[in-house]
Amino acid sequence: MTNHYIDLKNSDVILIMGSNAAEHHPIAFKWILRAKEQNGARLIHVDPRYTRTSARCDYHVPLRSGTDIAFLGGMINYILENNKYFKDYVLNYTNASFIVGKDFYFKDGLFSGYNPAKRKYSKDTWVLEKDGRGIPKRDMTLSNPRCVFQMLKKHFSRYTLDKVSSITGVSKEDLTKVYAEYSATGVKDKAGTECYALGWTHHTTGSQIIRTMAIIQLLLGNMGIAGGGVNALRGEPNVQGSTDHCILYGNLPGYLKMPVASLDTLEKYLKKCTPVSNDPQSANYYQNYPKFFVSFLKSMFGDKATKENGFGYSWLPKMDDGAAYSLMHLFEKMYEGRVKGLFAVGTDPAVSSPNTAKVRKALEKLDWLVGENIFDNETYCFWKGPGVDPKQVKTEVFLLPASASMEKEGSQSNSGRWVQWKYKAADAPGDAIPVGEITIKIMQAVKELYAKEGGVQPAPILNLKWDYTDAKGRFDVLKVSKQINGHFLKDTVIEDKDKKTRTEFKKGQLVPTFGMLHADGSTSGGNWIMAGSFSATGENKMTRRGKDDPTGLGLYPNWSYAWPVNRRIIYNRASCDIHGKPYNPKRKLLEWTGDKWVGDVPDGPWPPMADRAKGKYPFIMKQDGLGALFGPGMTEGPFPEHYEPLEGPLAKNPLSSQLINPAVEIFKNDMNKVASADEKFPYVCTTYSCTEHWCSGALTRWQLWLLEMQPELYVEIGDKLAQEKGIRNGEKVKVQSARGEVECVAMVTKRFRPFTIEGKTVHQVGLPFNYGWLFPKDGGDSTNFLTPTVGDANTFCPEYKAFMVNVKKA
Amino acid sequence: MKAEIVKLIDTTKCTACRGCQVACKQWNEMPAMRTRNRGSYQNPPDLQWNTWTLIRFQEYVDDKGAFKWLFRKDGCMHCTDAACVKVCPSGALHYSEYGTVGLKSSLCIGCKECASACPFDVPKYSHADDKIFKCDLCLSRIRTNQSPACVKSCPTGALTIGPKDKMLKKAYARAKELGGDANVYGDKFVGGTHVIYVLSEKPEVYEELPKNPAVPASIVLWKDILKPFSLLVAGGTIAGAFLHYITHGPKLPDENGHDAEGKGE
Amino acid sequence: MEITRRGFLTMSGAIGSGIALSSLGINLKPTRAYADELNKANKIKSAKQVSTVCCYCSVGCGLICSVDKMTGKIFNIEGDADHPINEGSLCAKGAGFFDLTEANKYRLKKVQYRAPMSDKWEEKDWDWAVNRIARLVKDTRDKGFVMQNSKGELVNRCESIGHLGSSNVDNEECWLMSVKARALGLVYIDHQARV
Amino acid sequence: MSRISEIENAINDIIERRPHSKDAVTAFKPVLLEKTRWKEKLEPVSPVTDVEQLKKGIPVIRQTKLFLPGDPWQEIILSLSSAAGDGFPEFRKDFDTIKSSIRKSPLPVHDFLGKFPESDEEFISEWSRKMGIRPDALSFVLFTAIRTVLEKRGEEYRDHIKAADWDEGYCPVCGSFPSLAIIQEKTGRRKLNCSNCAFEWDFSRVDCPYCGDHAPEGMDFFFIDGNQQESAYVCHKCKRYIITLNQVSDLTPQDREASSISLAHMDMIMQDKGFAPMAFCAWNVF
Repeated sequence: MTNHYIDLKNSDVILIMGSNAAEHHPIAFKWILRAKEQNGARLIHVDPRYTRTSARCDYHVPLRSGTDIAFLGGMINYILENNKYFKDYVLNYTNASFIVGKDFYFKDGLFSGYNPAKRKYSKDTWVLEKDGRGIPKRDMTLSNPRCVFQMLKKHFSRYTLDKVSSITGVSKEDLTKVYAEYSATGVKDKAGTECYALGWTHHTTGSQIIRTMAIIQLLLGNMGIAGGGVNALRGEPNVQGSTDHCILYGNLPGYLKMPVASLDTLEKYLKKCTPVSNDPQSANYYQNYPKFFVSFLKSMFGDKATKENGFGYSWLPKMDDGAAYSLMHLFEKMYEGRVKGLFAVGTDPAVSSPNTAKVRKALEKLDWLVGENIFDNETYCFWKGPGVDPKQVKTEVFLLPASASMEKEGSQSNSGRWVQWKYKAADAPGDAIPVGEITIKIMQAVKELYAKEGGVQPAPILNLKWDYTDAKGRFDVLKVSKQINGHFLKDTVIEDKDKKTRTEFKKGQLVPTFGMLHADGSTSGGNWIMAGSFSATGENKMTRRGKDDPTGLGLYPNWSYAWPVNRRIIYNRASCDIHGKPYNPKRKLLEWTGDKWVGDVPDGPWPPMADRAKGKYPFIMKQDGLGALFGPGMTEGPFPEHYEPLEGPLAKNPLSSQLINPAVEIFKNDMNKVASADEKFPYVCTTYSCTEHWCSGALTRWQLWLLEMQPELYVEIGDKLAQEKGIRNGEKVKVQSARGEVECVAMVTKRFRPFTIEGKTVHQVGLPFNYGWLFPKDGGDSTNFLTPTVGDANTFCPEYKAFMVNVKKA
Repeated sequence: MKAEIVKLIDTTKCTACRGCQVACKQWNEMPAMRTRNRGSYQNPPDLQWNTWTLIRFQEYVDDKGAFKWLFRKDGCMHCTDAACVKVCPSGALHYSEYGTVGLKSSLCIGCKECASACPFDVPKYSHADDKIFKCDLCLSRIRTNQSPACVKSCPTGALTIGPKDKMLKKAYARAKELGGDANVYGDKFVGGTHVIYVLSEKPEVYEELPKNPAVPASIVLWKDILKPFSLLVAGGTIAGAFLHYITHGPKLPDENGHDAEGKGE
Repeated sequence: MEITRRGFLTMSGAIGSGIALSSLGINLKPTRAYADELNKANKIKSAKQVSTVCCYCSVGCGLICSVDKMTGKIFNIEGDADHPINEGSLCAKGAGFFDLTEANKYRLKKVQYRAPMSDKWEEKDWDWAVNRIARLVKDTRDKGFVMQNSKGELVNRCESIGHLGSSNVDNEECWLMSVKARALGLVYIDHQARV
Repeated sequence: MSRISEIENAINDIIERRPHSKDAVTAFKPVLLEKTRWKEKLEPVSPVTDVEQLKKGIPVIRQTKLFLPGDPWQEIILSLSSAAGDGFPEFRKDFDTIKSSIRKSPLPVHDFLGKFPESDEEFISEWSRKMGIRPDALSFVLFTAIRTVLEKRGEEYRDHIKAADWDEGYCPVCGSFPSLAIIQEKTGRRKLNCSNCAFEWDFSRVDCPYCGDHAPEGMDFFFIDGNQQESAYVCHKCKRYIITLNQVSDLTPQDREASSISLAHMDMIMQDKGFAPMAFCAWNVF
């Protein structure tokens, strides 16, 4: 999240879209309700289905799954047409005034540079015009037709109320009501925020939905202020931490880019990854990229990483340029029999991955599978699943018992970036040990095998620093935590010319902030954003329990540690005008007192941007320091555009002739069937979780009091559709998609209502995805038998939220 | 007699997270049963011997056509004038010192009288134990100055408990603040209940919630009129016999033939 | 008994320091008897408080576990009142957090192994399992290792092993898995953040 | 139901639940009830404090005069003496003597307060000699009178202190240490109850009120199996304990002092284990 959970209380309007906060983030919803109690905040819930969140919000607006960009695009159009945007903020803090390169264009759903064969864009026309000194040209009057502001206005002028209503199924009155109420926060003293979750990420256009909201927040001046920002209410306890440490194919810990094959030397890699900005007022903080990357290599290979061998750069695996290795790609390759071994740690892909039938077929082709978890689940028992003959499955399966979270010490990051330390309350039952301990044991054994027998390319394995055990040979969590924070590898003196300070650090001492990491190999840093979680004297800031809150905004600066450098709200310099005076004195997040910032930890020490000599723009991580209305970083275009889901009810996209997201990868094999606008599968379907269960249910289905309240799989069907099909409430039904079928109980409800889409009535149904065949016995199997293998163009996050099904009596 | 305790259920703050259902079973160590999905979030479907509190889900469209999803926490209302206590022959159901209705399971003989008498259909019979069970407002917890398990677990403040007058004042203030059809339910019948609701809709809208519950007429007739009258009569008989003894000495057996049948009560 | 005073203390203990109940003629024998009875019946339990964080959604609510120091077992888990996010309250799943401890009989306790073509689990010990896994990892990596890609660029990739999980483990464990996977040359690395 | 009968109910309830403390609680009952009556009679006074000083940990008593010229010490001591007489028959004679002698010449309470704490024993021994009674009796009545007035004054400062987020282990009103902690059952929040003026303030569950030690894993505690409410939290650094009513709600009105007296057995158990109380009171000195 750009902000954090408690900050929700500071909002005046909270749009909950793509989330069901009351059911899945009840304590976050408590802060949302507190905003209503304390400052009369308006709570708006936009969701295909009426849920408990809708019951407690001011009003609920149903929309068809997969049309979020159309809905939000209409709001951008409304904001620009009615001049609701925050002029001072947009002019100074976004790239609205930049001039788009002359070769860039958008026509009939496609941006310039599209290669239909490869379904990829080449981005060389998505550039901004620069002056002689290499600094982007700017038209501060925002009148030049080629300036980003006017291009944005032209692009979204197509999202008229009629068009958006016809795509989303939302009445024009409801659209205007939401647009008017939310855009009212485009003023100095009002804050609007948005809460989203999987409702937005589970789409082929997921990243662009979130970007559309980011554009809205920039236009209304809601980014970087208390009670503003775009807040992801994420589902897993340490999804933030696991994303920060990047157990993800595309990144190394600290969101460093994974090297690709064409960058065969460290110099080439660093040159490609280190952005350059000639604008003196752009902090362009990623110019320090080499410090972070080299420090990471030193933390991985220790003293084996030397200047001569490029700090071990060659040992790292390289991805093929443009290739992707996400979960869906893994199961494609596994299904083709090219993956022999799998580690499945604390996860249940046999229920939670899309297209379950293909996933379970793929698992059968493994030679071995190592599972580490606290309960058994469908993945580890795939060999005795429904329709599987164990005698035909050759896979060796290991199920290693792991400690649960209260049975081990360590840190966990909530999605407000608070890294909190947990203590060990009790020993795990039986032989269970922490996953960290299992990882150390297995890698240690592999290292010993390679040391004894040699093997293919043993260097990275042998040179890996792996001494994270205590005297008794057990996993030492503090050693790892400090390695993540980073150390000085030799006596170092740090001088600060402005503050005229000179501090000395001894070899082996902890690095107090990532500003002090070096690119010459004299420092190690397992994850640069976590540098500073320990003080130079070794105090573990993650254990802090300070209750003071001087700003009164609920920042709690001395409670645990928030990366980066304990900053609680990101881009908080944007909460002040260019002279550093807070836009909203009533909610003062930050203020420039002439020589320093007071309040939250500022986004960098530099003075406000009005100081032409030393001042910096607020968005310090961006190359040009300003919020990106024009965002060339995205795969499918610098401006968001509505495309229909891979499998939708319409044969033609009402806005352009591009039916689906042109940059989405299509997986072709016999089990990846798709049936769009097909009368065999006439109803839009979405999936979600329920309050009593959590994610795949692999933890909660084993708890009988929770199971008693939600015992088995059900499908929620609108009462109009149920009448049409003669389905009675509580009756067993079959839900079928082009890929598979599930049997479940019909829940006839008024909370799903038919939509009128392009003049046609379209029904929508929905199922939870928390059930699996292993337990309870007849509680229903994975809903993902229905879902397609397709993912977001940027992140490959699967499209669980919109596909087509049929429903019939069992 | 201590200060009367009242539990307030503010249905307008409830998000049906059902933490109270789990907390009740955890504290009273009641086993979970294997349930089916009958087409509703509401599960188990009704109060039962091992389910003393239950969130009822109800989809409702008001007269102006607005859709609402109503959640109501069902369970014993702890009436001041309790039909179940009136009919309970063994004293298992009794008034506690806080005015609530306590239940001593050991004394229960499983006669199920209370189950048919209760205007709210709360007491539930268990075949295995041959006893009835119902919420006793965690009498054991209240006596050690703890709030009931459900109140402790409620994350949204929908459930609160305290002295009767304070909670009534709070309920009426909340109803006024909500406006519209919001009303307070429970203090107007059966002598006032020790569990009161703040409802967003009129009472008759809610399923399984009687419009004006009362102790069944038959019980009133039997328990409040006939029984005292019969005691009076019995008293009179004994007084008469005693008077006779004093004035006429002991009654000789053959004085009048119909002694053998004895008097019906 | 010496009273150490600290900082701004101006008033010593209440109701007169140095006055004992017994000196006021109060019979303390029943209290003493009760105390001794509790000791004899081993009713005095010693326990510790341990603060932890909930393992369900990402709000990061604080919890306090009360642990019996004799048996080492957790006997109560409640919301952490000092935690600024949840202020002591918990949602339905958080309140049921106790059911994830070893009080839940379905918790995995033993290393289990399924041999090829077998239809049941067998119990094994850690050493056997770790060595067997290490053997499989090495053989699979060596057999399927890709030094150069089709264009002849050095890639050091092991495409025949995948790594899934997890966002339900601690940061330190995530970093170890991330670094281990890269040292082995794995590229198929993902977890729940993707889904 | 009046405040007095509520408190009486609470005290009777405690005697019923903890029969082993019957003698001690019954002895104090008249004094506790008399104190409650006085707290209703004494007229409130408007609080005068500086939030900044409170934030720095300076208690109210160091900022302003808590005792006022108009305080009716004479009447308070007279009524407390007779109440004490009812409670402690062995000392009835002494308490009656106090009543008769101060009727002749009132006790100069203000001098006593001025000399406190340096020469409190001197004042007590001098005046108990003059009255020919045991010093314990005079000390008991005098401190109970002071506590009565302090308890009343403390109630006015409640909101002021809440605003200052007081996070010290000693009392924000009178600077004494707590003799009882209450862990609220709903939120798990810990409140400390002052041994000297019964003021209650929020305090972290993890730190030690006495020595401020921030044990990362929180304070250990002892409890009675089957009756987890009766517990005592201990600090291994300063070897102090604080009796704690664990997991209680304020459902029915309570008298904290009566509860403390009724938990004297916990004091005995903890002192046997080598811990010392954070504050010395009549009922925890054996």
